[in-house]
Amino acid sequence: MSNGTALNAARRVPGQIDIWYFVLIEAIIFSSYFITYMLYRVWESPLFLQSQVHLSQNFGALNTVILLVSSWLVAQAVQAAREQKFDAAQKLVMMTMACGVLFIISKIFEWSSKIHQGFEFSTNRFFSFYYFLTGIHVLHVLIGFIFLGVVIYQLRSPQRRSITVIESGAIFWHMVDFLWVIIFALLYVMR
Amino acid sequence: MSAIDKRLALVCLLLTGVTLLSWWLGNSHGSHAFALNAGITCSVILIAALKVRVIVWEFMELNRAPLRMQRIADALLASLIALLLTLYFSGRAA
Amino acid sequence: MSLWHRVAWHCKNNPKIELWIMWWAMFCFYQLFGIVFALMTRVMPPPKPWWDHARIVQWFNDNHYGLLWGFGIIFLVAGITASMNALIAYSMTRMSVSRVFSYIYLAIYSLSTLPGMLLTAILLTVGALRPDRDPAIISWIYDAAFTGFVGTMGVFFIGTSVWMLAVLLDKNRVFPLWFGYLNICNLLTEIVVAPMWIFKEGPFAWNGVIAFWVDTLVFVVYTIAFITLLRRMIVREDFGDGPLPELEQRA
Amino acid sequence: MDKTTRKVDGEIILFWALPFLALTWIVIFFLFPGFSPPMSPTMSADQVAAFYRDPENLPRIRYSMILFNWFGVGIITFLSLIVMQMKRMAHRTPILAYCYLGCSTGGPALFFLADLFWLMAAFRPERDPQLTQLFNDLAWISFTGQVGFIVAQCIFLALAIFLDRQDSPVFPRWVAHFNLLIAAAIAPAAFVAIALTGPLAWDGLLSFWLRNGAMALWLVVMTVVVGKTIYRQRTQEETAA
Repeated sequence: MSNGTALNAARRVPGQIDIWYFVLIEAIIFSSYFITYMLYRVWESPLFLQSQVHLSQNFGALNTVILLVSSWLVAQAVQAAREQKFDAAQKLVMMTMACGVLFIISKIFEWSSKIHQGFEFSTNRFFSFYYFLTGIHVLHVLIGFIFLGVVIYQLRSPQRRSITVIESGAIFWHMVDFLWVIIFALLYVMR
Repeated sequence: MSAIDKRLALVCLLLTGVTLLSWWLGNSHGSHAFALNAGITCSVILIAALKVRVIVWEFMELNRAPLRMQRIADALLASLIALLLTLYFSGRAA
Repeated sequence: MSLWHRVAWHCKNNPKIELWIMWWAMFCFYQLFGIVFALMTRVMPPPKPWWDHARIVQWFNDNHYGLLWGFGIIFLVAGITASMNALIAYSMTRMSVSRVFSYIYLAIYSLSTLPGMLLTAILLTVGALRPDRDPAIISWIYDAAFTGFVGTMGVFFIGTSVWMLAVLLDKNRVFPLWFGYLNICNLLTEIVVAPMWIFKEGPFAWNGVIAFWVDTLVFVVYTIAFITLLRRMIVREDFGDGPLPELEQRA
Repeated sequence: MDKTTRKVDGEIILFWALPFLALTWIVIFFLFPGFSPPMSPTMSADQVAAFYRDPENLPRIRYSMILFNWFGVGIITFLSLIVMQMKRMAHRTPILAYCYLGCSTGGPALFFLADLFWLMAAFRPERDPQLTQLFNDLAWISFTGQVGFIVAQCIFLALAIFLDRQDSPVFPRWVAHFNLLIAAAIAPAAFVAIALTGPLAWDGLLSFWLRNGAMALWLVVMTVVVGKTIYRQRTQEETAA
């Protein structure tokens, strides 16, 4: 890092530059959601704190770990693809997808237990934000499956195997991961 | 296991450890803990920022990307965190 | 050469004149749309969903002439939407994808004008038409107009998805890849807006920070992007000046 | 190709459906009591309700609007015939035909909406007069004010004719000028809601008589033009075959 400018020539953009524009715009949009959440949280602080009691910290932490592991797996997959180990890479992406499925299943469990306890989307402001943020995030997980599907499709045939496309798919998946990290902090843990 | 694989595994371990730390922060004060607590909030948000930065740098491989991209990413993350914390503390002050 | 002469010259000699006319029509339509909806009728940003009857009647009275003249303009120029749909559908015929994409786009967006824009305009015009109408009915018109305007989602959702798919599959790179991804952002806004059917106040209501402001900003960025990119597409288009290929065959 | 069924023959059948459709439109126009003379926008809610409750009017409103519901959208067949002719023109892109096609669904959909509002107003005329008046207003504004697609259609066709640069163009030049003239005559009706009295009101000179007159004239003239063109096309295809 110290001689950064000297190294700049050797630096390269991972994946397509286009996916980075996309990540940038998504990050900005989600930031606006987070800031809105914080604003309402400041205005209605007691309500948010009381409602937060009903969220399960364990579920939140478990979700985070699942996604972190999935991110790790897909990062390994990219590495394997670079080393021409395409079968291993494919398996790793499959495992990533399995983690994603696990995440969604745990989310459905969590939502249904909340609904059973009588907390719905329109119950109060905190739960509106809770269902909104987790819902839009799960939607990104679903879009992530499409990206990972494209990655597997690339890995399957020797004619394709474009490293750039594989890296781009992984970058999207990592974005889903880091968005969840912030959602976890804001919804579950902060006071 | 290559050097890169080791590094990725270490990163994942670090992230999981930090997650467990914030989980402990959220749980450690018992059930009557749901009161305003600037210490917890501050550390949790900073931990999240650290995790985001590590994911972006190590997993998304921004550490090898052109400097301009790194600067934009850092600026965005820093301003989001700064804004969130400012809002939080201005709300407490009011 | 004066502007008028230049325009006349292009009409006579520019082989891309059909595309340019459509592009300029689209460009002017969005300017006009902005002026009418934001400045004349005050529909954007939308007024509050929690107002009582008296306040709603007052809103209609405050904007009486703005609504009537503004939507008169919209009624007059609504047909221009066809030219931009045609231009975008044409852009898809230039891609390495099946024609079905342009046909779907054309069909969906021909439909979208009615619920997405004209129904609101008709309702608000009728609301402003008779200030002495029963306030309860005026309030019904108000709700119908704004929920319909902000809450029309499916046509844009499916239409954007189709365009996205075409851009991502295209090998000719008529549009850059990032625009394909930007389509995902735009179609997500159509999902994010859904809670406005449930909430009457707060960030998810029809004037809320998330359901209206963030979505509108994304839409504006998206619109500016595709207007610019369509212009670039037309500039790059190379028809040459010779006779049309079909005509040579016929001769 | 089979001599007995040419592609253009189907178009000719569609073309000859037009006089029948036009006949139904004339019947609708005279059957609907709200058109002769056009209902005044200044009528109070009670007067509007009384108009719909009148046993003389009610069946005529219902049957005329049911007919309109059936046959109003028939105009799309004719508009599509024009699209086919536009596709024969010497253009570099199909974009003008796409524009026309887009408009040809938009315009009739709005007429259809007006028809539905009229039928809804007549369905339960005994309800609160304010509601009957609301449906009546919605119907008249949708029927009279929604000229955007028709105006755009005329302009697109005119543009297409101007850009059709070949030795024997599909339509003669004057058709383009005629369409622009019709567009200008129809345009003022967009501002129907500005006034409840005077030429712009929905029973006024500009919004009702000029607009509907212009549309009728357009229909007659374009029928002749399109008919001639289709038959000429058939002769050409016969000699080419």
